Amino acid sequence: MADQRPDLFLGVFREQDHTLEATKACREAGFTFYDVFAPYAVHGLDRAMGLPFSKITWVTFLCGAMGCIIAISGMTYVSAWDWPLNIGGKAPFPFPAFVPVMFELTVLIGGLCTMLGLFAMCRIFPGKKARLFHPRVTDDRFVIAIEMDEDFDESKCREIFAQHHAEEVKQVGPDYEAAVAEGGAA
Amino acid sequence: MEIRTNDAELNDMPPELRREVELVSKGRRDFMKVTGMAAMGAVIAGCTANTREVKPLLNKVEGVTPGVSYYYASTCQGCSANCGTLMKVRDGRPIKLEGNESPMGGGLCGVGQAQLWTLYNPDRLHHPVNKAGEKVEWSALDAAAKSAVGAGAVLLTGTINGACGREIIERFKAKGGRHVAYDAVSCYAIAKAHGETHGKAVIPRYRFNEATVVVSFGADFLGTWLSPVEHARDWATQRDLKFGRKAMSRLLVLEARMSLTGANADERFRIKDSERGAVLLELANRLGGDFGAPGKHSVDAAALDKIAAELKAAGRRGLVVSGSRDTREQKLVNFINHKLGAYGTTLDATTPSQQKLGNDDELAKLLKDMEAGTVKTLIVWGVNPVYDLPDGAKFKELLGKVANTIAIGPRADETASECAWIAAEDDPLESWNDFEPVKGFHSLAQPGVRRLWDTRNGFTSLLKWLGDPDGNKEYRDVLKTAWEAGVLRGQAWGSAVETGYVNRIAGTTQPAFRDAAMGDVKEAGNVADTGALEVVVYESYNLRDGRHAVNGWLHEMADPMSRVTWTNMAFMSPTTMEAQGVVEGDVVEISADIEGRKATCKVPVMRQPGQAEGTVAISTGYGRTKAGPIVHGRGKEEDAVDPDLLADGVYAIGGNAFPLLGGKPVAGSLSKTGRRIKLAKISEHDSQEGRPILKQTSLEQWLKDPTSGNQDEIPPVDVTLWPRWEYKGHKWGMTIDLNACIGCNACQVACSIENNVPVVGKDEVWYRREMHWIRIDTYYEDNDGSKFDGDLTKDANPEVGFQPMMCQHCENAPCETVCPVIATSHTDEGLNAQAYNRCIGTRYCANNCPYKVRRFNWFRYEHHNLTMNLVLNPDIVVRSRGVMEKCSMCAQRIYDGKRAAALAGTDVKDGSIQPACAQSCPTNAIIFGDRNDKESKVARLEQDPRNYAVLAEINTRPTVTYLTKVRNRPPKESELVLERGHGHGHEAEAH
Amino acid sequence: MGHVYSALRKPLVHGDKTLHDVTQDVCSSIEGKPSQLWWLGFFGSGAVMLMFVALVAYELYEGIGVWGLNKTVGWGFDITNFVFWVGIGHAGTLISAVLFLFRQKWRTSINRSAEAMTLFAVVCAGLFPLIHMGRLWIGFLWVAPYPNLRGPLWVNFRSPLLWDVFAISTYLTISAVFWYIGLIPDLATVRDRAKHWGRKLFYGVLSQGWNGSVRNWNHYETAYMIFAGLATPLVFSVHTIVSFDFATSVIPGWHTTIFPPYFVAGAIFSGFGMVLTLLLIARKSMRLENYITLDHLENMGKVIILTGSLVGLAYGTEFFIAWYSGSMYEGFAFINRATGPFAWSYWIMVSCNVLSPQVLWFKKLRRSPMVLFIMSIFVNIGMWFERFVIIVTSLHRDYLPSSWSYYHPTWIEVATLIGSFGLFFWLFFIFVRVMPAIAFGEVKGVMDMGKSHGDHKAHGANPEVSHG
Amino acid sequence: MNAKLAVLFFLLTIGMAMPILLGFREVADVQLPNLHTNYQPTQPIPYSHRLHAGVLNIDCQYCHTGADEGRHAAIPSLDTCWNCHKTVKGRTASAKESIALLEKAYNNGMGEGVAWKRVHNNADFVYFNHQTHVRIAQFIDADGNVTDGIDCAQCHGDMTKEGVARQKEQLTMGFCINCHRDQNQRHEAAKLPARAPVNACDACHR
Repeated sequence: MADQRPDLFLGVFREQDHTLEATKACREAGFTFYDVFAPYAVHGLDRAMGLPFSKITWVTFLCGAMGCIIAISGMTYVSAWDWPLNIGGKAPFPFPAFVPVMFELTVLIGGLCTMLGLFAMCRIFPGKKARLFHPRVTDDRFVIAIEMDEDFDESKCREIFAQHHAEEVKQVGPDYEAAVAEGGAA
Repeated sequence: MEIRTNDAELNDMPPELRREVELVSKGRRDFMKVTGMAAMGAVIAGCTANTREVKPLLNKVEGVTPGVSYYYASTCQGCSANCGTLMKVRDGRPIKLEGNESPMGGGLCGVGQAQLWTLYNPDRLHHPVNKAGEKVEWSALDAAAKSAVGAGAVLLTGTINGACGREIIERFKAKGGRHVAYDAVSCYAIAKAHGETHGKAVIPRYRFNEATVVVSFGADFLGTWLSPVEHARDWATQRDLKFGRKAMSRLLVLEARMSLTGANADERFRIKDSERGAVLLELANRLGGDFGAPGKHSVDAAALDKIAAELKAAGRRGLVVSGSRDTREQKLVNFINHKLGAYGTTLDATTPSQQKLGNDDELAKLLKDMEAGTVKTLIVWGVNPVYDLPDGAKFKELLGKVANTIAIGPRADETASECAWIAAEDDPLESWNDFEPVKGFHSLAQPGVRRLWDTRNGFTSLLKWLGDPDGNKEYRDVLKTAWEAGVLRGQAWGSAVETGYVNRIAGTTQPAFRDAAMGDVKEAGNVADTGALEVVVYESYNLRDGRHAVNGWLHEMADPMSRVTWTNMAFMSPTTMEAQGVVEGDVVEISADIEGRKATCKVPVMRQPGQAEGTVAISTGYGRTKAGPIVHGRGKEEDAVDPDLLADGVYAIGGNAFPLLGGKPVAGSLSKTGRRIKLAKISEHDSQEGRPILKQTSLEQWLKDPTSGNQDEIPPVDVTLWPRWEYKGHKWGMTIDLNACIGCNACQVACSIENNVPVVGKDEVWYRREMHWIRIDTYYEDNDGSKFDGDLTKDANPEVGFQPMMCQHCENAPCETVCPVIATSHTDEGLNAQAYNRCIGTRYCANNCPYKVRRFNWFRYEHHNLTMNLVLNPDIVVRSRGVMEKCSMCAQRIYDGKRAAALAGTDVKDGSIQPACAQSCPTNAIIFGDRNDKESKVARLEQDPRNYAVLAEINTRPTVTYLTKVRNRPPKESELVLERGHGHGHEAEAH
Repeated sequence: MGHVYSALRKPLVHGDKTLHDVTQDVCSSIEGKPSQLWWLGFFGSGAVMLMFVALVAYELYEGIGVWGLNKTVGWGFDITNFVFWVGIGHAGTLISAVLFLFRQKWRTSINRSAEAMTLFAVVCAGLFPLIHMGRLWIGFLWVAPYPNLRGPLWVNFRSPLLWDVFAISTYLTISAVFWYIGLIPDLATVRDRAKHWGRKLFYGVLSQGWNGSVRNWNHYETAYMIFAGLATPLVFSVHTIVSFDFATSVIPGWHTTIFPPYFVAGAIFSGFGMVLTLLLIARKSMRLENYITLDHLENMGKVIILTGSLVGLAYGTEFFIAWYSGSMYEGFAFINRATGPFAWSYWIMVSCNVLSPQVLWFKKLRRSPMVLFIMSIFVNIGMWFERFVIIVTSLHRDYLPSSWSYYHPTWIEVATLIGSFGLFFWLFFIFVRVMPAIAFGEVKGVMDMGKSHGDHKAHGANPEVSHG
Repeated sequence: MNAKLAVLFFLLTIGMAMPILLGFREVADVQLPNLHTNYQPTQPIPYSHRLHAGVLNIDCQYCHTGADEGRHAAIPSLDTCWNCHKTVKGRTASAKESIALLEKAYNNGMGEGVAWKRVHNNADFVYFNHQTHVRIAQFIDADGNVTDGIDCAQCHGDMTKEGVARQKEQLTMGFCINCHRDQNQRHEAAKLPARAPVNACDACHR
């Protein structure tokens, strides 16, 4: 697989505004983004990259609904079906009493699944080795990584990067798994 | 060693008691072997979890099935009343005492039921001992006693009234011995007065069921006087307004302290004991006597006129009783009763009470003889004179002058421990005996269990010492022979044992009244004032004369008036307390100079609304020093008494009031010790704050409008989100007639014993953690029936109401809804069931109970004593620590009743199932039944306009309901004659 | 996409900080050797925590009877502490989630520690219902609806206590998740700065290979907003359900429809009080004045006076309704609160919760850290007593006067309460050593706020902006 | 590679959680004595139910007399055994040995007795009455046949096929309550009064 992947062309930036502008410029130039890296959530950067809205909302919605259904069906089974006991003279199916637990289970299952969904969508998990394109990308550096595919134009790219105050511009080989620094000290 | 509990985690605990049934079935006389085997099984089982051993008997006992309870009739020996009892015997051990219906009554008071504790309390003598407390052989003791008994020997006992018992006493006398009987709380004055006025020194039998007007001068006949259970039942028949009855009797009480009888009075006057003679004299004057001018007293003339008029109107259905120890006062009482024509109806001197046969004059003579050194041998049996004589200290001294002293008794009490020998006596529940509480009424006592230890029947001991051949027989055989000769008159012995009594009551003409005897009564009406503080000593409701000081159940049975447990108190009215400068809990020393003798008693102060000003009332029974570890006021043995208190001479359980007992009203003085102790109260608040909890009305109002007192300001609205549950089969319910409840606490003790409710000790009660499933709420009310504002200094003579309160088994139970684990839910038969083993102890249910009837096991309460554990009911689990418990309406009895009906192939009959509280109630105030059975009493009472549910407005829909209390408040002049037609008494009898 | 903020806004971060400075400032507290003060705090609170453990062990061994509860007052310090800690636990999520949804950017410097506080407070809170059970060893199992050998016997979903079980455990879980999700990018930063292999491993595992990818940030930000959206109703629901413990009962003083909003307002009030206490300590001791500015404090002061007044209004409303209902029991319950044997606790509550926040009407006092600190302590005390008043004074005199009683707390109960503070602070001390106490990932995102635009080379201080 | 690791991790998490979830029921109930199916302790005398109840066809209640009369079925007193074994001395060596043990234990009513090991141990907090079940209850089997009294084998298994007594059923609350519910349903179907308590905790827990 690795040999089929194109090389990456990296630009390292110090300011979020420069990164944002450079990203926009790269997109206008029609380059394919491998990814952009930022130490914090820069508003608009994802849209500048042309990323769609995250689908994780669906995970939350469906799992939350599932939680609610589990709650109401489970409680109905337990209270009204399996053993309808006379508790305080109340009916075997006291719906108002079920509302709190329905809500809590909606939130609980929805929330937990959102977390798992996030990990799955981000493809992160405990023990995963972080691949950093700059040692300080989690501190104060921004990195734009452009795939050097057929749409790529190196000179144009260099120009864009330079125009937007890139601190460093470099190319990493197709086997970039080994080329990039792994998580560690700066 | 633990008893098995409902705790799943403790299942590897030894199974000896909950499972002893397979081990036990040798019948009730082979007990020792059984306990031994049980203990062995426990040791084995304790080693290997989940392996339990079952050791069957070698030979099956015919007619006894393991795990099945059998009832045996016997006689209670808890006090002098000698009520009939039924012993519930399970696998060879009695586990419950109940009242035996007989012409003498039915029901059993708390004291009587608690006798099981005394039986199983391992703190009694296990063998005969000498003065040093060392074990001796029976042979050695017998040899010593035999040489001492004979001419000149004195036998000092309490009342012995049985046919066989008296015959043996005669044999003792025949050998030259002398018998002296006395009662610690004496009624000798009544007998002596009758000796003078009627020529027969007897205490008449009082028939309260015949009386429409009762005037009591300090006789607490509903509490402790003579035969309280019988009197209470008789009296209550005249107070019944259920099922169409429209009339009720009047009770007027003139007394110093607030007694249980006073609390139930329709009209109550506060007089000091020193005024009593004067009031009696004036009343006698108004009823045809002419005994001269009385001394000063506080009852105004108009009130006395009314009393006299009421008595006159009642005529032979009137009754005056007095608890006075003054013979002249009693003669005045006799005079009044004679004038009313009451002899023959409300009191009967021809079939007299033999419940108190003590003779104080002979006791005084004995003391003189002992002082003179003429008594060589003294056998003390069944009494504790060192403790209960006013001058007990002197008696202790005099014992030293007697050469041979022998005690017969189950304990090394204050007197026995001063004697050279103690012949360990059986517990009454281990031995045969007979009684004749009323002339002609013979009652048998039989053992419920084989002797637990190496003890002996007291009569057998006596016979042996007399050298009588009967001494080598079983006392049962002696008894049988004597009964066959005198009592049975051809009736089979077996049938007598089965019923427990033989009734030969036969009245004759009443003896004539001798006016001549009234010569000296004027002095009785002119007693000198006792000054600022008159001392009233009375018999306590639980420990009585002190013999029950070993009994934890009774220590924890609250004083009905003050709701205080584990001590006696110096009761004073709030005004007197203010005058004396003391507050509740102050330990004070009450001292008095009685006929040259200095007497003191240290007790904490307690306020008592309604007590006469300038009096202090102290109960007897407390302050025992040799009654075992329980005198420390703890449920647990290992906890020592507070050393500070001991140093001060104040036992945690009060002081001995007997020294303050005088023949005449005693002038006392009070000094503070500077110490204040915490009083362990079951209830802290006296007033119901104007809330409609104990609803009441007056007879006058009720006759006009049967719903009076039971009209809600805001009637409960029946709002519900959901359809009601239907109860198709049985729907158990209970109705409590507040008119009948006298607040005696019998139900509370019955419940505790039936349901294995633990005794928690003084400190825990102080924390308000008593475990009683049923309690009697005592509420004080302003005399006009209005709201009692809680300011006790203003309400000098309040009215009192008692309300038994237990789980109300609400249909819409607030407790059930809030339990997260369904430890409590409603049964198909309308009961609120609590599954202890499911309970996780959040206490939410108890918080949410508007009636506060749920009890939490704060600790693992004491069940480590194997012998004491024999009293536990095997049909009920012992609850673990951390578990909520409460009244189950005696579910075990309900299922037993249903099973019995199913076996008989019939429906459950109304009245065939009785919870322990209802069974024990002397006045039948508690009625249990099936609300779905339209013929049942509870269902019929639902229609009674007096029927109400407590806190109905919060829509809990309790299945326990109450009937409004109706007070027969003082009638207006014109209404003196109530409905007192003929046939009234017969109607009462029919009940 | 602009972050063209008005220059009139005050900066949220003071001082002349670069992005790296922020990282450096926050990480230094967890990278260097701990200060003596930290050790003192750690061991001090640890000792109190051990006392807590010992007392709970003693209570479980002997029985609930070692507390002063009785047949009438079945809940005392235990449930008071529970509600108190749950209340404290509300501010964290509120600051994180609600302020996030309302785009209150000033939250960023305090939300991390507030969330941690939530978590630890809920841990403390959750312990009390557990240890107050008579049979804890089975109780915690039996409240769970699991298939068992008892046939069809499950649990009672009608019981507010069971709702509590679900509410508290959900709240704890979701708060922890929310907190952890927020931590991941910061943990990645710490990981990348780590030199020791152990730290690399520890933070490496926890940060799950986060590398700042914008593709991940895209999901992350959506998920974060979802969590904020879930946590906001959750935080309101939790105290509502806690209030149901009382509101659905029949006891006068408990049976009150005002409880849900009243409890939520009280929870926010007490939570902000506790956040303020902690922040003021942290601000002073960890020199975070540049991150936790006076403006932050003033904002919190405003929230406190708002919620304090809401609580005060609730006190008044309760009395009005008790009178207006015409129920003698209800009326008595409230008169008894103010004049009965426990009146002392009622008046402590009123003076701490209603009277003391009134000083915050004055801007000068609102901006004085000392005044705020003293006030926050009052609020903490007052809110503890509020729960005590609700629980104990309602129970000790309810319907039947015969059962009225006083509640004598034992020293064990008092010490258990103190011990729970030990546990709370002990956890907090561990937290500030182990986790980045300020969400610097978020702080960096708002650093531009209120700063002059244009100078991209360095974020120089703007001379026009006063530093307060 | 990474995806595989992720899957592995999630499986591990779930794998660790499952025993905890399953453990809930075990931890709570494992100590109850009533769960020991196939519990067959060695008895002091290897009494064979198969021989007595099976081959010899002696009625259960000939020995366990209490089952009909009260709460406890009860282990028979030794005179019940001796009644026959006075004369029946056994044919095989093992039988002779066992009867000799009995003789020694009984010793004409003077012996030490036999400490049998209990096989069926209900938890202590459960009240169970044999009489109700054996004498009063009506049993309807799956085919609708009505019998008065419940056959011992319903709970104790077919002892005529066992040697030394052995526990067959887990005597749990679920076992009891499910039977009660089934019976009530069958009674209702057969238009007979349904009397087995179901919604009544106090029938067994009091």
